[in-house]
Amino acid sequence: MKVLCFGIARDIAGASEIKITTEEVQSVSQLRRYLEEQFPKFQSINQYMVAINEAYAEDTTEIKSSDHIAIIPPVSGG
Amino acid sequence: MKVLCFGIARDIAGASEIKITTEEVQSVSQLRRYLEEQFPKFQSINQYMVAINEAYAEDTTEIKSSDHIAIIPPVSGG
Amino acid sequence: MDSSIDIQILDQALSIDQCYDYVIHESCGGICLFVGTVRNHNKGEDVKYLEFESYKSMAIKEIHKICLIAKEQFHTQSIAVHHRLGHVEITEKAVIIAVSTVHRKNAFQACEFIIDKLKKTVPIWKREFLENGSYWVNATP
Amino acid sequence: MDSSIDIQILDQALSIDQCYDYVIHESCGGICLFVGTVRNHNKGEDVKYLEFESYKSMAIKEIHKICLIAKEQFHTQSIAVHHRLGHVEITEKAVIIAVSTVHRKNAFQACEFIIDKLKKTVPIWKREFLENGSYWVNATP
Repeated sequence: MKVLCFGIARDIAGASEIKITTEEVQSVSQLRRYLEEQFPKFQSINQYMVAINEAYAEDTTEIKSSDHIAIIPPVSGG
Repeated sequence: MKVLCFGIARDIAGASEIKITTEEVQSVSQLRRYLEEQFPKFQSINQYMVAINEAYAEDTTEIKSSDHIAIIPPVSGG
Repeated sequence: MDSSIDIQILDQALSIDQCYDYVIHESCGGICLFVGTVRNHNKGEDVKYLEFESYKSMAIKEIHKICLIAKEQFHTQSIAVHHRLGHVEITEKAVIIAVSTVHRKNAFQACEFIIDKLKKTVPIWKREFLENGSYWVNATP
Repeated sequence: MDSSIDIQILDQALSIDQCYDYVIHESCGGICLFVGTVRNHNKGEDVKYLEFESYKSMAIKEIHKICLIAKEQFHTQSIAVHHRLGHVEITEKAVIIAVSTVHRKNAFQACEFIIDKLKKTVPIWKREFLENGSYWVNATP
């Protein structure tokens, strides 16, 4: 499972894409837990969102390994 | 006394400037009465304003023969 | 005239760039522009073209009054108002209003305030030319 | 994508003319443009320049969603939204939004609606470079 990281999430993860191999991540909330364990700094930033296949997902949304997944920290365009 | 005429007022007066020689016109309301007698079509247009020295005047405003006077029919810029 | 306000009433085509360049400022995060263009229809009639005339010296004073109120009320940095005169074709620009502010909400409010007031009080007149004849807009009941 | 909506996320300087030319239409009397520019200060700090990055494919989809709501709600004729990426200097354009409508009030409302929503939901991130270091705007408490 690949996860795109943008903005401060890229700085925290140290890469624009991270690979997750564990079977434990099957929902957005499980992804959040995984990220916050691997990279504790995710707990100190403002609320981030998760996008599945280029749309915002809920915490309960299930994740398949074929999905396009991205960490969306607070946006600041415009 | 010279009076500038714009838009439909110019069409009605038949000129962009009219000269008023009578002593009777000493206020805006007297000017209105004069215009509506000389050019009855002024009664059939929408409410027009009178400007004295490039500012909107009240009906009670006095007019001196040295003033810059203009008929301001309903505006439609923009 | 206030040095942060640029008012022009022009016989030639209006330039958005010129208005934009006037108002752009390093302290400002937002610029709102309104461009009034000539529509091909009005009140169910096909419009061929327009002609604008103005009482130019008074029009500039009246626009200036409006801009001073906008500056006070919406904390504008700079304002440009350019209005076209003479023969204007469909889709050509009749008026451009550009406003810069530190915060964008004020830019929208000031720009809309200025165009609303301009249409009510500034001595500029529009004659619409239709298929059969022409008339002064707003002049008759 | 809706044929009356033009969305671009670009590495080079944005063009007001290009946005204006996209939305101009003979049936429309009003065009509202918003231009977001880079300010030299934010929260009391001097800003040197910015860098924008985006999740481009998703950003285009999110902007498109916003434009479809604006079209429905404010009866827009055409909408252009161009957003800058990469290194952007003070006074350069970060975003341009252009909206044409038959009646001007809708153009103002649609334009403001789009920039307000864009700043809340579109995956684009701004890093501000100050005298001493840089930070991602909105990222930390």
